[in-house]
Amino acid sequence: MSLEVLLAIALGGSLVTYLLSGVNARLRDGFAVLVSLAVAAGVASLYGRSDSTAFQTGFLGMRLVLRTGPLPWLFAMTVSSIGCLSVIFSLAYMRGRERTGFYYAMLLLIDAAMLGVVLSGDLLSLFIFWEVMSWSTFLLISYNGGPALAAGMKYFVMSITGSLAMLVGVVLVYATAGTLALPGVAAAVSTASSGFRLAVLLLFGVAFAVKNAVWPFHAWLPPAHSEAPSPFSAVLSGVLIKMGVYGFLLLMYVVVGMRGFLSLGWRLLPFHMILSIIGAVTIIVPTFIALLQTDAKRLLAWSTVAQAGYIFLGISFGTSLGVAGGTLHFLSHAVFKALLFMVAGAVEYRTGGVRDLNSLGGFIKKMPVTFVVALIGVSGLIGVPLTNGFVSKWLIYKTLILEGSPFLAFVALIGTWGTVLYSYKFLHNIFLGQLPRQYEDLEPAPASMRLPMTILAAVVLLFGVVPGIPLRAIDAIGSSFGFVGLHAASWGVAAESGAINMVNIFTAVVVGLVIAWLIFRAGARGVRVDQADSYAAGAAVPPDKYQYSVDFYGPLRRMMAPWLVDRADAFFMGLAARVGELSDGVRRVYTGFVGNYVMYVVLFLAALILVQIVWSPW
Amino acid sequence: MSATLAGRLEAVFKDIRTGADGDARLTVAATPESVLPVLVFLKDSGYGYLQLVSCVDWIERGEMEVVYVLSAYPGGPVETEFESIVLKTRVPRDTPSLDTAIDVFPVAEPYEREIHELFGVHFEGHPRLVPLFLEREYEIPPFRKDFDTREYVEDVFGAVPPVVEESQEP
Amino acid sequence: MDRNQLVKWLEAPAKMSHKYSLHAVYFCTGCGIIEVPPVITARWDAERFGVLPTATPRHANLFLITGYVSVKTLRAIIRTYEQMPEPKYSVGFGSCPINGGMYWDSYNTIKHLDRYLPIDGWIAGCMPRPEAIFVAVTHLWTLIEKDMADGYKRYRRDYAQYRANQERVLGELEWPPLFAAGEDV
Amino acid sequence: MKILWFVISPLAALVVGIIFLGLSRRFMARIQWRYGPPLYQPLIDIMRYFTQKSVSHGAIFDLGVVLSLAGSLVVVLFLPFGGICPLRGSGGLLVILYMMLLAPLGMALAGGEAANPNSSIGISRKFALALGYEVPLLLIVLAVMTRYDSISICEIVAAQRAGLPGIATFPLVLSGFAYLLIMPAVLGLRPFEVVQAPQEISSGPLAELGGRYLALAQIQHALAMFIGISLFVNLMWGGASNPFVFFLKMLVVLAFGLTVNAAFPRLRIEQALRYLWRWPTLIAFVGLVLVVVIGR
Repeated sequence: MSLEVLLAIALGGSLVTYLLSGVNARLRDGFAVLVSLAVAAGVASLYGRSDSTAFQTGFLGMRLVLRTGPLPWLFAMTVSSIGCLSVIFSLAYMRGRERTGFYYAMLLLIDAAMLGVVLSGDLLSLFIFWEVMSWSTFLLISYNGGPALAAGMKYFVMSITGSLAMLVGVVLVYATAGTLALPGVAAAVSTASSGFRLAVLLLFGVAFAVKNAVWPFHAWLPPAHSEAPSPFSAVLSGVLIKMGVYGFLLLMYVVVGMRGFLSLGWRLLPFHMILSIIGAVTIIVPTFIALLQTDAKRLLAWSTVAQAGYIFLGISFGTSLGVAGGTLHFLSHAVFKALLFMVAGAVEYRTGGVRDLNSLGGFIKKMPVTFVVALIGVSGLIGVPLTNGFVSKWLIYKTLILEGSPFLAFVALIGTWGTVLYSYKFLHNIFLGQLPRQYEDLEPAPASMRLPMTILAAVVLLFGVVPGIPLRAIDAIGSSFGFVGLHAASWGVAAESGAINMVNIFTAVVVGLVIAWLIFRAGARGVRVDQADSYAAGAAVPPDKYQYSVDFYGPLRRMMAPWLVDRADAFFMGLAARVGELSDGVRRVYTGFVGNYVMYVVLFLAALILVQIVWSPW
Repeated sequence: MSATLAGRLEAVFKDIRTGADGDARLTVAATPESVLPVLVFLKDSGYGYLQLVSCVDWIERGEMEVVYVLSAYPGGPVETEFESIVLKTRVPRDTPSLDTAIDVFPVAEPYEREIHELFGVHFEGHPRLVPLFLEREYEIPPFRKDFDTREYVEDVFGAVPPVVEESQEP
Repeated sequence: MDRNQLVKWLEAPAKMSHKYSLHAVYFCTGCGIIEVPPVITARWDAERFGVLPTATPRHANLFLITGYVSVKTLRAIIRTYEQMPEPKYSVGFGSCPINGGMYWDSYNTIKHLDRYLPIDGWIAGCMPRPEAIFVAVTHLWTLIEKDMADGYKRYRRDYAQYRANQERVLGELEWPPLFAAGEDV
Repeated sequence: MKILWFVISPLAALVVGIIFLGLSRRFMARIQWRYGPPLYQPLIDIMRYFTQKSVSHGAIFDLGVVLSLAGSLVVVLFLPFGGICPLRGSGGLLVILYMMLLAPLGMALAGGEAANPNSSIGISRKFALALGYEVPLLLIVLAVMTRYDSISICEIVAAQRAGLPGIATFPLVLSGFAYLLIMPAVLGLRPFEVVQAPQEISSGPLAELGGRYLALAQIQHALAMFIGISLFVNLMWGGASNPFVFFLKMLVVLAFGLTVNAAFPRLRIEQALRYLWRWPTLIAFVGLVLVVVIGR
């Protein structure tokens, strides 16, 4: 399957879905799933090929090229598979809602646009698909209206500034390189002066930083993710954020080139180290803000900001292990974060829109499969051994420590412990504890929701136990950038470049579990009791009042609340307010009555005449 | 007009009798209707602390006597003559009813509930006259003199049969 | 005190471990609890014999019902006793649980505790001294040794009668019956 | 030899852990002018828990307790004990740091499923306290790793045994001192016993664990004690040539922990965090800076 046919199917599919929704809903749902499956299969068939075809010549006099290779393939595969799973998930989620035709069309359009971004071989098509992706995301974020519209507006404004910066970058590069095709651009930019390379990095960097929610530009993410419909926020948080990651990888190691990028900056503090520090800052504050959230999806949104910090830290660190770790963490985060958002969506679907962590609890009794899947997702997020999160974070820590920057490693490790705290709060407040009375007749999540979640959970465990599968693809990317290979075997990474031996860890954990299980079986069997038979100092358990989940980390909140002010958000909102006041000022002048304008013209002419009379400059 | 508290009290309220009980305590006997005004008067004259409210069952005279004990916070704004004041009032035993003192002294709420539960005195206007201590219902409130504890114990606790296996002899 | 006889440990480890690890629920049901602190601290040190106070009934196998049992406290005592894992032992402490003691004619106290809960041992005295507790512990050892401390078995076997007596005094209880009728021992 | 090690090390750690528990109870008793139980009292308690038939709140309740014990057992497999250094090529100290969050996570799952607010409060305190002492602990461990430029604990121990033990060398003496400051928190001893506070939250996460569940929790507690102390001895005191010397060194550290345990009342969780994030973190941070500066 060639690239332009693939893109044609994706884009055409979204259009046809919109038309079909008029005909009948079930046909549209089936067609949407079919399209996304076809796209995923098509991308899978591209593995290993690295050809490039011009799909449009003479667009404003330029050749628009599509190309594939190790880097684009990995991102395309993630985009299409998570897009497909989220379409399947939204079958049940969107059933009773209005404008579902628009929803499916937009979802498929966004997947197609992301595919376009990833496969585009020249900067112009990259920019075109980037714009398509931005505004379609805006439309889908503000799907629920009300606060979602405000969140969408904030996202849209920030992504526009990013796109403008990218546009300036494209024009700058075209002015110097004469061509926009990636190989030509790479040749021109990597040999250019360091100032020019820095300019290109900054211009494109702003656009990708907004998308990847790097520290100053993360303000749009929490409201956008929590207001968007859940299946879309799974895509938004799982893959759309990663377009920034793709952009950075492309920018740092293809356009600017590895040698050019790493040599930028001063001897003691190279530019890529500054980026790593920004990445580290992105880890700490959002993790502890996530700790105090009471809305499930907002907690996950802040967690996404923090994990994007890990990825950015890994990528910009510039060693083969670091880039591999960052890329693998992109993959693992895409998997378990999409999974966790789907879990939040399933809970929200069953409880009729309730996402408040203070009023849920005990859902394990009614939604056991969703709990197991959430547990796997959370252990992936934390990085418990035998999950993919562990392998990727381990690579990042390994490179941070071996390259001699223990402070970044300290920040990353503390981020992990913060992740443990807020992910347990997510798990405990929804699934564990006492089941409130109003949820006693809660049914488990529907089958069409459980299927994508179980697939994602299986992937979390599969990539955790056998990290060789993703590592081989990432190794190909690393060597395409010019890094030394990782010698990745199926069980992990070989000794010289950072020994991690999943087989040893796997057997150790299995031995530990077996010994513990045997000890457990040695004891007398316990009687199974329900939640009413719980120790309450001799009293019967009061219904609906025997759950500790409100203000779960109260002492921590009291300690840390003053430091957890999101200054970047405050800065942007302040800026918006200033602009608002400025435009009000202009409105006083620009009143809309024709009389005023005539008066302005006359006054201006009078002023000119006066100047001519007094000073006669001409 | 004598400056002593008793004098002022009798000047204002006609239907009360005051008497000294030692030099530190003043006893005041009032009618059920005048209890609240006296309480307000005493509170204004510095006795702002209602120590307790209790009840006495005068079964021979067929009356229930409700007793309010007031005292002043040491070092209070007004110089108080007595350490504490005992205010008594009598209500008929078969229909014991009295106005609640919660508006003047909110602290009286549990005491009045206790008296209602154990003596059966009804307090008009009390928000929550629900049982305070007792688990079970009693036809005659247990602290009344005509409540025969031994007979009650016999028929409630005596009737609980020992736990005996059918095969074992009792 | 046959704790150091290894032979007994090998023959009946379960019974020996129950004898020398008696963790008492630290639940002050009545006036007798004032005797427990001296028992578990330096003056008498019950920990020498493996007796420790615990916070929850789930950790305990000994239940010291100390002092008079008021009607309201009986509800909590029953609930706590039922939440203790089996095998469990209960000891009535002081004369009030035996036959009502000095509150024999009070409207508000339980007279014969063993009509509501199975009691394995009694300690007479109106607040017996700490030495009496140690004597009781030693007696409990012999009872456990001879398998006579079977209060929890009796509770399971005659639960219907116990439950009936409880409901007779306390009215309707907020938790369902612990065992279905006629549970096996 | 490796297979043998998989079986021996958990048993050895268990025996040492139980001896530590017995010792600490006797040590505390002697300080309070009491005789205290025999040394093997924790063993009797565990045997009694095993024979008791308690309650289970569901599959995750059982799985959580088993996972918690498995987490501690796995960490024990990675820790060198005296001369024996297991699982050399499998990730070293980083994996140990990661495995150490498996046990609290397992106990948290069991406690959460027990649907009892006492255990939920205990778990939120346990995680907050863990966050508290992880900040200085990570600084210390990173200092040691950077100082010996390796992430394998066996190499660190070997390097220390060749030269001076960690705490004696200049930059690491600060880290060692900070480690001693947070040792009671890592072991969960008195000033920081906020997690299983019997009086306040009826022994926290263990509120609903009886019978065999409590037995597993006690074994995990014994192993956690072993892990906390042996991590200190390995990182700061250069391990030991044979297990017996290692055991003696661990006894010294335990004695230090217990004296602190006997002398202090229990802090509130905010006070514990405020303490942990003030002096120990500052000293550990300075230690790390010095190691990085001098090491360069």
